[in-house]
Amino acid sequence: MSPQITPIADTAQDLELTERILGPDGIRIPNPQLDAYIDDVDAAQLRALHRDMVILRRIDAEGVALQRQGQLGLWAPCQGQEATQIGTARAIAPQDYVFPSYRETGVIYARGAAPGDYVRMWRGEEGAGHDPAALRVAPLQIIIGAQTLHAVGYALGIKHDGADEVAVTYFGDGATSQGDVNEAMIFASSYQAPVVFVCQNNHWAISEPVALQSQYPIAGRAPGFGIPSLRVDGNDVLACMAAMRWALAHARSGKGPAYIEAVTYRMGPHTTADDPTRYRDNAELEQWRRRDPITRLEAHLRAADELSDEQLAETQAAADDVAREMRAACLGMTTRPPLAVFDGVYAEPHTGLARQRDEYAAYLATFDGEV
Amino acid sequence: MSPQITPIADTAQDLELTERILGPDGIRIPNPQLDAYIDDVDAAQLRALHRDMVILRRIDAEGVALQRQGQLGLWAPCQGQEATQIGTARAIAPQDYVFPSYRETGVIYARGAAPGDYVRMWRGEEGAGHDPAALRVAPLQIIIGAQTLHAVGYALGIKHDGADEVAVTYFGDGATSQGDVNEAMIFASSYQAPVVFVCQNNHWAISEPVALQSQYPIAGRAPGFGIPSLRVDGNDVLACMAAMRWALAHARSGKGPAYIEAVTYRMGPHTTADDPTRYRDNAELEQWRRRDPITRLEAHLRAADELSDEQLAETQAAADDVAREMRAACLGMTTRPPLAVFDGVYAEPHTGLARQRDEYAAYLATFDGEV
Amino acid sequence: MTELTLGKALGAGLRQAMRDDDKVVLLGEDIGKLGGVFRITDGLLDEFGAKRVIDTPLAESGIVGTAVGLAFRGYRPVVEIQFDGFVYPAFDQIVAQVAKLHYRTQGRVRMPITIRIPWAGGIGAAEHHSESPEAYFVHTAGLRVIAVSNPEDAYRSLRQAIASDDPVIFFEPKRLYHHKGEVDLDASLADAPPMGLARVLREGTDATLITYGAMVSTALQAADAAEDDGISLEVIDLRSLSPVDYDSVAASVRKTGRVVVAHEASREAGVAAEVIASITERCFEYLESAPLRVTGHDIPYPPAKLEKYHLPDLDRLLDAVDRVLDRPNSLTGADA
Amino acid sequence: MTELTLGKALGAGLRQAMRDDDKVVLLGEDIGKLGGVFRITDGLLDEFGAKRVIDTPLAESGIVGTAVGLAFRGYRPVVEIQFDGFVYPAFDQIVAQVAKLHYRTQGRVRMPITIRIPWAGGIGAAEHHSESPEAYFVHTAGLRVIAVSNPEDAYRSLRQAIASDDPVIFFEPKRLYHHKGEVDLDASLADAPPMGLARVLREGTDATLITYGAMVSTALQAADAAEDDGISLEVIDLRSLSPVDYDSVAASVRKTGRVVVAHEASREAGVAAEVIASITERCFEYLESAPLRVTGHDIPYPPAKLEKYHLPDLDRLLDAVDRVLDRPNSLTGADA
Ligand SMILES: Cc1ncc(C[n+]2csc(CCOP(=O)(O)OP(=O)(O)O)c2C)c(N)n1
Ligand SMILES: Cc1ncc(C[n+]2csc(CCOP(=O)(O)OP(=O)(O)O)c2C)c(N)n1
Ligand SMILES: [Mg+2]
Ligand SMILES: [Mg+2]
Repeated sequence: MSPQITPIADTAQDLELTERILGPDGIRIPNPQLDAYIDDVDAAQLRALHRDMVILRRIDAEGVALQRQGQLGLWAPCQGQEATQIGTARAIAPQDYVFPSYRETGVIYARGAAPGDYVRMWRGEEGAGHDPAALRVAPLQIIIGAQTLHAVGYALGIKHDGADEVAVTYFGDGATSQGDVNEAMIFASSYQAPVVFVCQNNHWAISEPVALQSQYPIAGRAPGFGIPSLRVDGNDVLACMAAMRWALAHARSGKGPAYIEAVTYRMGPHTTADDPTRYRDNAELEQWRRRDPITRLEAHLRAADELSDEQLAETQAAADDVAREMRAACLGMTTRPPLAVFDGVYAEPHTGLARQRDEYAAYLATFDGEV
Repeated sequence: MSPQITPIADTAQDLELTERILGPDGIRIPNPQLDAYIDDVDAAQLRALHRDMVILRRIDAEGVALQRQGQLGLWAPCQGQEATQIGTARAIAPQDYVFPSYRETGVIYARGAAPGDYVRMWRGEEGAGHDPAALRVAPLQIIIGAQTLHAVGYALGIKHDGADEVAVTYFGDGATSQGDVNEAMIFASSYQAPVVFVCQNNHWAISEPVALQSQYPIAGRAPGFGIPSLRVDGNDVLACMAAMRWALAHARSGKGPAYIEAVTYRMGPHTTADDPTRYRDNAELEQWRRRDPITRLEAHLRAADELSDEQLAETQAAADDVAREMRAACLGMTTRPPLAVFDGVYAEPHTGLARQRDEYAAYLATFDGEV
Repeated sequence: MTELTLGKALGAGLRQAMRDDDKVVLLGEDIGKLGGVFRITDGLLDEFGAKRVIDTPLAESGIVGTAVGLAFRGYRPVVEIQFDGFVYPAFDQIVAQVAKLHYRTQGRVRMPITIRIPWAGGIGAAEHHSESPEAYFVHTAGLRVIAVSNPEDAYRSLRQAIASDDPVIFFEPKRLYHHKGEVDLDASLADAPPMGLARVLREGTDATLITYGAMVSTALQAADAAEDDGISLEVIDLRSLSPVDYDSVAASVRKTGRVVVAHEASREAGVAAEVIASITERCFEYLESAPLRVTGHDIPYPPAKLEKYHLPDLDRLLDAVDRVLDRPNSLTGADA
Repeated sequence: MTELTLGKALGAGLRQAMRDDDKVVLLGEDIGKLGGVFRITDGLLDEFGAKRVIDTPLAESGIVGTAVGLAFRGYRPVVEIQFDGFVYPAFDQIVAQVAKLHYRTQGRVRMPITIRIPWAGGIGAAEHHSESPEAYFVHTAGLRVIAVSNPEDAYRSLRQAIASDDPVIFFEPKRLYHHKGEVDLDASLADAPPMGLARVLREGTDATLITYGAMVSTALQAADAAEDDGISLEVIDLRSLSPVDYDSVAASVRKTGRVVVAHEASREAGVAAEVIASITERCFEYLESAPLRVTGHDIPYPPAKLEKYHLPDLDRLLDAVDRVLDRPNSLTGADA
């Protein structure tokens, strides 16, 4: 049995290449595929993207600080992933609807989150930190991958409504192993639903390196399901935006789903409960620090003389303001009263729960000296 | 946004081609990829394959008949899929272990099933029709796709034991939509486990055409997970055997999983409870009748003057014998006594169930006039 | 009134719900051209088209997850799970998403999803085709659970379930699909009794027999048989398994003082345990004997040839009635 | 005897089981280098290597399905589910495969799989990290269900669960992971009491308080507090939730005649319902008042800031004790 079999496709495809527009040094690289998608992005817009990323990093740092100070139960930092989140989220139209995971602070920021929205869930006040209808963003999802199917269902609704909208879902590299995420690709492809999958490959799923989920580029899976995909440098905000514009345009034009893998890195711990020194090398971290998405765009703007010290200082001040508002909103939160545990379980009256609530109210009343 | 994006891989790859060795007319087609895998197959072996397929078809017909006569609760016919099942199963080594679905009558036949094994489960006598250890075949699986993960776990055990064995799993085109089947590819790839996936694409999942599960060739999914795959003509027993030998050799040599999609057709109903005229065209059926796997091999053997009328008659007689034995085994089965419902729930004593059993025994005893 | 089988009544309920509200969409395996393996959705594809009668890829988690997304968009999805034993792959989406999203969002996101499940045994089916998983959903806060036992109920409750803004797990006793009964197809939902109410099907004074689904008719037969023995049984069809209508149940128990709760599902932490614990809490001083359970054994559903030794039948019900009435029974022996 | 936290005792139990039998392998997310998010498997990768301490891709159905395949091959897999709320994606593999394969094959294929679940609330966690899903598994025939409450129990029961030829769902109260207790690391399993036995932790005469897991210590505190009031409570730690050791439970109830069953899980069709229904069946004539449940409400687990209004605490236990003893309580008012 000697002959070399040529399987259907070579698994070790030439996928190591990620699409790029800005090199790590901030120098622009021509990209014939993507350039046209961002040819309208001028210096002012680049500064706006930069500002977004700086503010996001500040929000993230504030979240960590609030957690360390006991104000939040937990925080899932997104430091390092600013370009992915801002670049893609800024491409999404207002009428689109987003189904994110727990790490998408930058996405709810870009969708117009109020200061308290970032912390309400992590503080343990409510199940969802923001009003989904207001932001057109579903609650941050904790069950890995579950939201990808919701996005597909929503997109099917869009298609049947004939609306000019797209559903977008975010998930991690680890999530790609879940059955749900694969079923989501299958349903999306089968229904040619207008949904964009955004996989943030930040190299880690808690302590597990991405190679445990996939030894091949994740974006290479989508085509097998009939979904075109791009693999982009997730620390290049322009590439992320361009790729997302491509994907959204694809979905919006009725051609069905599209898939983006943004290759980035989680600079912080998985959450504030995690200790990444137990499982990863400092050298790896240092390597990625040199690919910092904010520094990269700064270098680009500085080289073009489009970012002054004053502008930088103003941006930092704006970021501090947002952080201050976030902290104030957090510290100012009041916890709902005990009987609120019964609120919102059902949309309609429920005899069983009404009785439990009454009994619990009677029990609580004993502490008031009332009977 | 005008430029043509070239996604990572073209979804409409050149996958429509299925690998073939025998054309529909039985004429041998040179296949540089696969020929070497069957260069040892002489006329005697071809006749053996033919005989297997004829016997399998006869077993299948007997199953349908027994069901129609009220002897079985249900039967899942495999008519049309004989080449896929015999071709692949005859390539599997005795020490390998198979995890099949409910339709793999041909696989348990090839693994040496006793006459009663075909019907014991369908008759409702036992949960599994055969002894798994005796055939090295897991019980026929009814939960779609669940068995694929079991095969991966078994294969991981093989790898850790350093054994010269492969785990094989069979599943349908519909099954490819299940999360479990996708997770199985992921786990198999991650652990480089010696497992062969055999998807019998028989074009239908009950009433759903394969296009609802996948508008692209199913074999095209595996490479995205790092698993080499082949798409073969599932009505060409030689191609099936050759592809399976390739896949088994790949897995056995430590290179990890391999995947085969055998494109075939379910000629009968989904099960004896199904009425396929409600959802599919007679024309489609007729088209596939012309691709019959047994006729094809017969044509090949006849053209080479390697199959005489006497041989054909002898084969048919052998098939009738097997059917007779199967019927006799079926009719001769006795149902276990009532208290057997409690047997085998647990491997070790269980106080709760022991009490239920005692109470039920006391209850049954009231019908004996005993107390 | 029209005479319909339970299966046809369900189909009529779906049709009416789809006519009443164009946000109602159906999802499931083989529900389109085939009309479902039980033909419940027969004809609906023709009437409403493929945008509203949606054949899905073969993946239950995918189906329910897609329904959740449609609910986010304001649709009212009705999911068909092909058989009871195939709901488990969707368990995570049901328990962690469908049941919790309304609570998670403090009521901002509604999940008016109905999950129909052809249910339970007694039809000689293969493994996984005779499961009684209702207790899993009863134990899951955020869901409502309905089990129907006759065509009229089926028609009304299914429409109510679909109209409800809460998620409903809807159990259809598949062995009754061909049973017939009178249905008022023009009945308006506005006049109907609320979905959560139990129903006293037969009044009696000596003991209360509580059940639901296909066992309701067994219970009625038991009441007939008991009557011949001079025993008067009250029979209650729970209809809603979550919440249980304990007002009706307690009223009956206060009258009879003796209770048998029956179901096909296995016993440990099943619905009967819940009903008995609640009855005991509410009616302890009225109880004259220990409430008893008649259930499937705590075994996986057995092979078809043995299922009759698993499913509670008339005789097992009567034996339990004898026990709660302190009459001779299987445990005391004939001459106790 | 060695003083260990419950978490360390579990780790020691795993280590001992792996030394005793080289077919024992661990599977789970982050159990290798990280030692699990709770560090239960800390050090095991170093001692036993990557073939026996297997980090898995992020997919619970995949993990349990892979364990099933390993069991087919004669291994004894121990699965770690990272948090209670993440077991649901594996529900189908657990309920339809792990629980049923032994029965399906008339005992020919064994499933000696242990599924460890860090469990329940009280740690201020985010959604899905505080679930009490035990009733789902108690209701599933073919499984055994264990819940531990202290280091000594944890060490012994985990080894017993792994050594058992039946599948065991093993609940670890995560809020007790850091609680300390004496453990005899050299104790042999041969001398240990069987895995299924309950334990009377404190003898008493007025009422029996039955619970398991983290609530055992609340129950003991309640017994202390009640004693100050002149009430003598018997406290039982069930330890095995399926099967329940009803001989021990019934012996206590026959003595006290009054019962409170408590757990964090929600109430409808929960474990307390099962225990009360069984007690009523077995001990009806001994009962002096209705057995009561003190449980989490029938709501999804609430946000962390509200969890204290969901979890049964000392005062709720005492209020229920007052109720079963017909003393003034929250429902009668102070002057009843
Ligand atoms: C179903 C489920 N299983 C396990 C977990 C625990 N868990 C939370 S985050 C995480 C890793 C996720 O990794 P990835 O998808 O790469 O996302 P990232 O955290 O890197 O953004 C795990 C295992 C979970 N939340 N849900
Ligand atoms: C989890 C689950 N869902 C649904 C079913 C019902 N069902 C049985 S066979 C089948 C179609 C399977 O199609 P395919 O995988 O193509 O296999 P084939 O029957 O064609 O061999 C379905 C939906 C099932 N058995 N298990
Ligand atoms: Mg990640
Ligand atoms: Mg098929």
